[in-house]
Parts: sequence; C-alpha cells; structure tokens
Amino acid sequence: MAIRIITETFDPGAELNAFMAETAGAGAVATFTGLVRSDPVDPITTLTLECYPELAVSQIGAIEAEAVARFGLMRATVIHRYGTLRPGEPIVQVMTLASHRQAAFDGAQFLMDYLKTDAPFWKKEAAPGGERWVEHSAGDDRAKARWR
Amino acid sequence: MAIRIITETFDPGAELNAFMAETAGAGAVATFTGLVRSDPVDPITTLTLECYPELAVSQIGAIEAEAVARFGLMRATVIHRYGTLRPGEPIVQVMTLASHRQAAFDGAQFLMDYLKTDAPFWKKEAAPGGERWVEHSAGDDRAKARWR
Amino acid sequence: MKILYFAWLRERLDRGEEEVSPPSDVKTVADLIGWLRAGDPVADLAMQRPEIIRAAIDAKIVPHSALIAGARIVALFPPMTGG
Amino acid sequence: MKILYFAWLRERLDRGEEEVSPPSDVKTVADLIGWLRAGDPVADLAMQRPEIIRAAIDAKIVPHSALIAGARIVALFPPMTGG
Repeated sequence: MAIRIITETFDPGAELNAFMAETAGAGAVATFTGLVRSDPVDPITTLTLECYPELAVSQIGAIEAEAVARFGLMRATVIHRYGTLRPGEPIVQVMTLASHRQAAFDGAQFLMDYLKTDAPFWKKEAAPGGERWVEHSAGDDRAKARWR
Repeated sequence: MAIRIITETFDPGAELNAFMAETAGAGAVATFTGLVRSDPVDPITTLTLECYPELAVSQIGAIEAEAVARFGLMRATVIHRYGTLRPGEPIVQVMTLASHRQAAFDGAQFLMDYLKTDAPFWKKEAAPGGERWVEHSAGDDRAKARWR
Repeated sequence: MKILYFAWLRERLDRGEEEVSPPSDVKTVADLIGWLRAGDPVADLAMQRPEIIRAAIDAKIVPHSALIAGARIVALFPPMTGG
Repeated sequence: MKILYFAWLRERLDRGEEEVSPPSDVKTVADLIGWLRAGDPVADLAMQRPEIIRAAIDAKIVPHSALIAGARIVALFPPMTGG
C-alpha cells in the first residue's frame, strides 16, 4: 500500500511501470487516471485543488486498507495532487494488483468512488468568466453508496 | 480506436502515456494490464498463446466499436500479444478514454470480458510437469453475460 | 484549540485558521459551530447551513455530535470534491 | 476450400491446415465437421464433441448452421481463452 499526496506533476506511465515492477506472480493490474477536464465549449484555464494533507493521509490510508481487505488486493497505490493544475494534467491515479481482473477492477472503482466523497480535497475552477468551487455531486454519493 | 496484435513485448507505461497524449479535453482514463500469472506453489515456466490474427483483428474491431458506442468512449485501444511469454510479462492491455470515470471503467471491463471469450487466442501453460491447454472458463462466460 | 477552515468556508471567513477558547458548555462540534456563529456575523452567514459543514478532530472525520474535549485541531470544511 | 485448425484441435489432428473438396451435399459447418469425421478416425476422435468446436468462415465467427458455399477459408477451433 502506498499513498502520495503531492503538488508537483507525475508521469502516469512511469508510475504504472514502477507499480508493476513487483507483481509477485499476480496477473491483473487496473489503473485509473483522472485528468483535468476542459469542455471545448466552456473551457477552464486552471483547476486548483485545496487539500488538508494530514487528513488526506489518514482518510486515504483507511480507504486503501478497506479496498485491500475487501477485494483481496495484493497491492494498491493512490497518487493525488493538489495545487494549481492546467487542463490535461493528471490529478489522480489509482493502481490495484490482484490475481484476477474483477478484483483489480472492483478495487480501483471502489478507491475512486471513495476518493470522490471522502478525501479532503476541494476543487476550484478558474475560467475566463471567473472562479467557482466545484459542487459536491449527488452522483458521487450514489456511486459510493453501491459499495455498502 | 486502435488494435495491435503483436508477438514482441510492449511497455505498459509507455503505451498509457502515448494513449493519453491526445486526451482532447476528456478527463478519465481506465487501463487494464494482464500479466502472465504464476502461482508460487505451482509455477509455470512459459505461457504460449496461439492466435488466428485475421479473426482477432475483425473480432476485436467489432468489440471495440461496440464498447465505444455503448459507453460513449472517446477512444479505446487494445494491445494483445501472442507467442511464448514468461511469468510477469504483459499479455494484454486495454485503455479507454471518456469524460467520466464510470464510462471509462465500464468500457475497459466490457472489453476485457469480451476478449476473454470472443478473441481467437488459445493459452497453453508449460510447467516442470508438462504442458496443458488452459480451459475455457464458465466464469468468463458469466462475466460476459452480464453485459447483455 | 486551533480551528482550520477549508475551501469556500475559508474564503467566506477570510481566514484559514484561528485559535479559540470556547467556554466549558461548548461540548460538541455542533456546539462549537453554534458558538462560532453566535460570536461573529460573518461566521454566522458562512455557516448558515451547518448540516453541510463537515468536521475533523485531530485529522479524523467526526460527526457533529463528537465531543471536542481534548481536541488540539478541529477542522471545518464543505463536502469534499476529490478524485 | 482451406480448413484451419487451432490449439488442441490442431495438435490432435497433427496439422494446422488442409485443402479439402467436400461433395455438394456438405452444405453447412455441421455437415463439414461430420464429413471430416467420417473420412478420418483421428478427426472423428478429435471432434467427438462437435458442440464445443467453434467455427469461422473467412475470418468471421459463424454458427454450425452457416452455409459453407463460396467459403475460401473455414477455421475450426476450441473455445477461446484470450485476454
């Protein structure tokens, strides 16, 4: 298990390769990479993530431990950035290692669903017309609820 | 959409980065990487995949087109190897790009479930005790059936 | 006791943290939010919907019913939007 | 007409392909499998459970009821184990 809460950017492919360097006989790796999205019709200039790092480490640590136990993962890594990011930059990456593909996929989806609602980050979009805080999504609450 | 049926190995991280180089405003990338598994208790020495390449291209092309249409993916890539592989080597990688994470995850799972049952590859394991063809899995049929 | 504020709550209050010494009848997070609002019209407006404010005590998420006795750091923030 | 065999079917028959000229009453894939089995004890044994044999005509998967008229390449193989 590993958690990295960072401000600098990261290299998604290099992270995947580093994660896979120790596969220990396991056969399935699921990766999710979240990028700063920008609607061509309504573009943003930057996305700023505010973070409470101490709480992020404890919350993500708990989420990872639950994912590992629940899906029998052999390993899981979460990388999450904060600070000011531009469109196309990676925000988050989760990687899971399991013997079989369903466990790897389920673990990665579980981690993402919980990060969306339970990890102490707050997103603010800056666009030519001004700034706005991204609102908490009811859809994200529903996505998390399916794991109960 | 892209399909690569190859015998040489590939670099999972470099493939992910190449896939993400053109994200065109989309925010979610799901990746699945399948590696040659080896049980420490009952190890294999090699895994040989036999392939019917012409049929693989037409079958995987049809599966990709269905995934793109069904989940609204912006892009999908499937890389599948054949030939003789050693434990830990990558066999397969699927990557999906979408605006939102659920579509990316669903598209990648759909592709993997269909590859398992509908792509013309046949696996043979070699172990110290001899060789055996991997049997078609009823679990894989059930995994595919959930998408109907 | 230190209080941390995040995101739009921090912006509306125009401060990211402050030291406070609530009286002894302020026992829970809910009491603390009420006491902060009572003492400051800006805080009163910023937390006018206390049910959407989340709380953590010493880097652990807690409900509004949690006791604040012994807490070193109480964090108050809007719903999270990570991932 | 060329026939391709894959995986354990190829191994049991000890050949990956062959040219055949079935008579005109061999109309479907099922007929073709029956005709191949009738002409060769090794093929008869290898395809003794025809229901598990999959077929493709000119690189397109087809059911056993598919007509083989006009086919250039018919492939016969066990259930696939890709991914």
